[in-house]
Amino acid sequence: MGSGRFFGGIHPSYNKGLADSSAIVEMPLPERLVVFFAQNLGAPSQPVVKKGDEVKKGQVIAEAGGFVSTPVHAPTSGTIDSIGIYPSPVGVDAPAAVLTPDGKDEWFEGCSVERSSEGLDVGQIKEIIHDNGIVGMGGATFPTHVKLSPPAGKKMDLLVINGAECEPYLTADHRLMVEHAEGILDGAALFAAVIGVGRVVIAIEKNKPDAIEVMRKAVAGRQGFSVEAMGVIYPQGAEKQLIFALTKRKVPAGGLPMDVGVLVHNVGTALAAGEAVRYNRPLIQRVVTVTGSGIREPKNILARVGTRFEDLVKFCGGLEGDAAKCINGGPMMGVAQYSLDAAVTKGTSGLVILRQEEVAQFVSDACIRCARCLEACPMRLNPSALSIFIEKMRFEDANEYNVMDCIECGCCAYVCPSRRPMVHHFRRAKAEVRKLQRKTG
Amino acid sequence: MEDNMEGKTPEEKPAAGVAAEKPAPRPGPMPKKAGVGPRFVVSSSPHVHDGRTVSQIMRLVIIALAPAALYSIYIFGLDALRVLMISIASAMIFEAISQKIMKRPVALRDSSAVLTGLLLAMNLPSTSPWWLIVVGNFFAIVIAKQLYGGLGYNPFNPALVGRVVLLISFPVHMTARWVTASRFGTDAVTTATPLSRMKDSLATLGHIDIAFGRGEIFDLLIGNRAGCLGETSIVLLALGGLFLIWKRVISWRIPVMFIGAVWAMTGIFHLFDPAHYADPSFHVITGGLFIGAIFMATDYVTSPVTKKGILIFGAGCGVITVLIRLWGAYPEGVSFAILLMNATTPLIDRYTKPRVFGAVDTKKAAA
Amino acid sequence: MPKLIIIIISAVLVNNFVLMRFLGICPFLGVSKRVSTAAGMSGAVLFVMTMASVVTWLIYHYVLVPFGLTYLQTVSFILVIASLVQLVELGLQKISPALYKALGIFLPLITTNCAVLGVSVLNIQKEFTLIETTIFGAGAAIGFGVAMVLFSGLRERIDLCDTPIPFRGTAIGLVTAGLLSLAFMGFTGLVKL
Amino acid sequence: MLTAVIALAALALLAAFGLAIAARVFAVPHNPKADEIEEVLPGANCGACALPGCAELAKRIAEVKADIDACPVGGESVAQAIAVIMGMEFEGGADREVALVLCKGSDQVAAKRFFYNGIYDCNSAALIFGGDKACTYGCLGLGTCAGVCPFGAIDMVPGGLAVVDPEKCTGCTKCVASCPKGIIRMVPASRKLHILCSSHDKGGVARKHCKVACIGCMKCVKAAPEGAITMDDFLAVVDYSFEIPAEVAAECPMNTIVVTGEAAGACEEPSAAAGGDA
Repeated sequence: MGSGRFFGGIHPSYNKGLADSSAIVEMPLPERLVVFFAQNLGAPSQPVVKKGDEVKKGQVIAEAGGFVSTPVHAPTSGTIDSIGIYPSPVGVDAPAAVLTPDGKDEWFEGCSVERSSEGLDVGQIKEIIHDNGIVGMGGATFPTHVKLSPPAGKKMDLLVINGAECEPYLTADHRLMVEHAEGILDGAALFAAVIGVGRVVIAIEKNKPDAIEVMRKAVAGRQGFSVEAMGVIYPQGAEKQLIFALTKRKVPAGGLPMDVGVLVHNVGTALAAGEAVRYNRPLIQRVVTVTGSGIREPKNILARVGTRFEDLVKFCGGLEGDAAKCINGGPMMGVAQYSLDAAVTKGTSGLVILRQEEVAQFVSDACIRCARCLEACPMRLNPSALSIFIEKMRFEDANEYNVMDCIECGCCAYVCPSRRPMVHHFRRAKAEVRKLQRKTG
Repeated sequence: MEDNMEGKTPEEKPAAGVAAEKPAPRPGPMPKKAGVGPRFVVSSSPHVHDGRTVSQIMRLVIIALAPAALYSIYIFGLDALRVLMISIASAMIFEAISQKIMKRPVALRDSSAVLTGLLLAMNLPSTSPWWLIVVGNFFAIVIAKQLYGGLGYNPFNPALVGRVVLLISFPVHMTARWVTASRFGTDAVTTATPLSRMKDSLATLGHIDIAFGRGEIFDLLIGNRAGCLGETSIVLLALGGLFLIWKRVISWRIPVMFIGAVWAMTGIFHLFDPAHYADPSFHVITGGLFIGAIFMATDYVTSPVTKKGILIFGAGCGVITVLIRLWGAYPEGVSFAILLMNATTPLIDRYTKPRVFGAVDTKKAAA
Repeated sequence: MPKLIIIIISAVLVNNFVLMRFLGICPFLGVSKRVSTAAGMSGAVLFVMTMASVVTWLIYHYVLVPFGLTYLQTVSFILVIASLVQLVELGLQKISPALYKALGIFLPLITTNCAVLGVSVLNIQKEFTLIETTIFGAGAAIGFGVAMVLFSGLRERIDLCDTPIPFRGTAIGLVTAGLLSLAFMGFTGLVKL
Repeated sequence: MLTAVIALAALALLAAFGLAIAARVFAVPHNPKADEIEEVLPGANCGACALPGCAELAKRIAEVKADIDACPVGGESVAQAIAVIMGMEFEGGADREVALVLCKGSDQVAAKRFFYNGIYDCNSAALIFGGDKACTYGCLGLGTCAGVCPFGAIDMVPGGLAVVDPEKCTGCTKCVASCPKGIIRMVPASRKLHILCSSHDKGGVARKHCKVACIGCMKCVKAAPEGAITMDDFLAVVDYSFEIPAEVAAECPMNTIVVTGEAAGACEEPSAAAGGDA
């Protein structure tokens, strides 16, 4: 176990050295915070505050909009200045509340009080995780309580805590593992108890030896826990690939990890969930790696949800002259931003600023069929044929060539010598195929 | 009905996204000038790239071919240099002219035309008159490549199309005027290539009559024999191939399958009837097998993309080569074999679609 | 037996009806836009060609020759082929309406497909026996099918190409057909028949 | 001679007999009217009738499952011809409708938010923050509608803006469905005055994004006949059931209103830097 490999994958230049040795620093409260109401995958949360409202730190400002949804909490105490549409870091413009901190940073009553998790039953734990707005913090922001509620009949036997962090540049999870090993393991133990599995694996890529060492020491006393050092290859952290590399189980196309009895959670999620249960502390801050050659002083920052990228950049010494691209998340799967007005959400694992010469520029030359993308694709698709079909608007053909199984990891575009915008093509095709499927029912 | 729709859209109205019809390169790369317009460039992920470009790949192939090309000048003298120069120059001129006429950006910098010209020259005898080379390059660049839309779209290997057109249209120039090694043009001797000598002896004597001792093997390996410019030096071609495999430009699959299939098939026949079928090693190191297997069959554009498909492609090339060499009218079958397999590439790709990760289970679930 | 193998190789590769003898070009260009229709057409031609070979051979040897009517060869052969094509058309319309639609006018046009008449006449010219005739007819049809399917695969790919507008469609198709037959020239002399 | 005739006749008879049997065995019901109707249909297979292709529509019409004027592309003349085939009366149809792109903001006048680097296609571009234009309602100008138009009726003017040629437009509505911004609208061909903007932004914002945006000043509303132009969320919208005098266009301070036939969609200020004020 552990030495397994998945198909395809690439070896990008990781550039993790920029920030992987700088300890997490807490950022002072900025002058204003922009808190998006929709911060999870699934149904958007419904705002419950209006302009002029006074809120306390940890107070709910948006309630869950359904089962697959979580509440959003105020990141500090202050006044709701306005509610409007802001550029959300995930690639759309979305409604958000602008919060002006009053500087007191007072907790809402009942929040952040230490208590014992003894005696809580599974339902109560899930409720606490839901109420504190815990979502997957690797970037997908899928509500954690949903992941912990498998449909009846699904038997799980393994919990994987994903510390692979295969995205280049990002070091948030790395620092978290080095500095908060115990907290992560507490959270993991909680998850294991909720879904009733005895085996917990912490999967870490080998390029983080200090994290592996710290975690190995931390799991020493815990029953059923182990640390696996994974090969350094992108996308090692993608759920399906990680599970295959660990267990040789193949998650069926279109299926979920639970179909093969595995549950995967990010290290950040584990830590947040553990704290939520132990202290009743809502998810209002997270570690964000602000890095890249376009930033003066790369840092790992503990930032409030709602911190504008502008403030993060300022805290890190500002932009270098020819910074050309600002990415929410890592450079492989992150979303390029057009403005620093966007703000940290629960899924913001990093802010990568790249200089002009590092930025991949797509030019859409003809595919020369070199087949490098076929070798790189971890889902074993034929990106070459797919992109040609999509270029000619032949979405049915693209569907036949399984475009819906694309995980948008970006390996194909990374290796394409013609600089074709592969992932962009596939996202387009997925939208079209979904439209077609809806039409035909 | 479907046919109708398929046919009409592309013919009458170019689909959106076709490079040629862009009014201006608006959403292209970010301008170099700073401070004009918006600050950030926004695109879909991923935002980094491994840096390899098409022209880089082409240059690597040219570098890999260079030793064999230089060696051909050493063997065949300045005549070889003349052939090389004319071929490369005419390829580039044809490329530039046709791209101008088609109102496309002239993309000589991607070096693909240079490579085509070089490959075609390597496939010509050193005695080729200049017009032969120009005609060959016209077919290679204009007919086989640019008419289809240029690099990336040609279904047949351009250099091979050029060679085969010449072979069929001007057989005398292409097959009868061989000279052997002359070391810079001194005492050139007109002889036949080893493969055509074999074929002739089979026809006249009823059995093959080729000497195959250690000396001959050595001569064949270093290219001390009659043949096209680039096909003679097996050692240098093989080194070029290893260089390309090491640089991860080509995979080992096509050359190994191609040469392996030739060796295996001729070997079987040799075992049964050595009087009529030559030694497999003779077949492997004569003719254009190495340059074909390493530099022509591995052409990205005209070979399959799937792993399984590549294996089939390589083996198919080998089998057809042997068919033509042993029983066909032409002494050498490598070019025809590759062209024929080029034609099967779309079908091979279609029927060797890789199975998606985890696909087995979906089929079960759907059933 | 070896002669039968030689006949097949000759008909499929060396003297491929489409690419070497240039017979049956009309459906070759007309219904080769998709591999599926090309394969369907090849099936129809396989049926018509084999049946026509057999029936015309029988008619020639048992009707025309005994009655001294060999000058009626062409007329009677066309009659047979036309009826066979009608039969295929009727059958196909019932069995696979989609394919019937896709083939369109090219299905009845098999009648005037010189490949079918060509194979019948060649059978007589080359003085084949009935078995050889059957094999040659089927072989010729397989050769036609091989060319069709290869060509349709190429055309599907060319469809996705950035061909200059004046060359889109049939023009580039003809260029491709030319290059394909160039490649088939390699089989010259493979067998002598 | 006689033998020849007899032999051929016998052969033909035999074949005819065989075919007669086959015709019985493989009989398929067939409506000859459908073929005739398919002949008169335009044959573009554009799908404007919401059926997969002209042949399908022809079949439906022949079976009286679709109206004789169900083809919006063919218009009156085709409906007339079909009426003859079906032996029905055709009493003329509604006014011909043509597509109109409700945006005037080419790169010369509309600001950009960022450098878009990606696929040259509007639907793809719209996936990323809804496109690079500062105005989120504006034409992205990458020509997707021009690409889908089966009749070549849409031109892309330099600077990235789609303009429909009403003469060539047949009203098939393919472009309407293809536009990710939904700013192509079908309007009666006889109407000449149009408001070429789709922005629901407030006046100030709209003005900042685009020099020819509707800022919701209501001047046109007041100048036009009662109810002919209405305000919808800071955007003036034309009700095409009214005839609006051409003078109303002069009221617009932003030059948003055009009267077709008078250089619609042309850009007056090509010197203005694009995207400078984002």
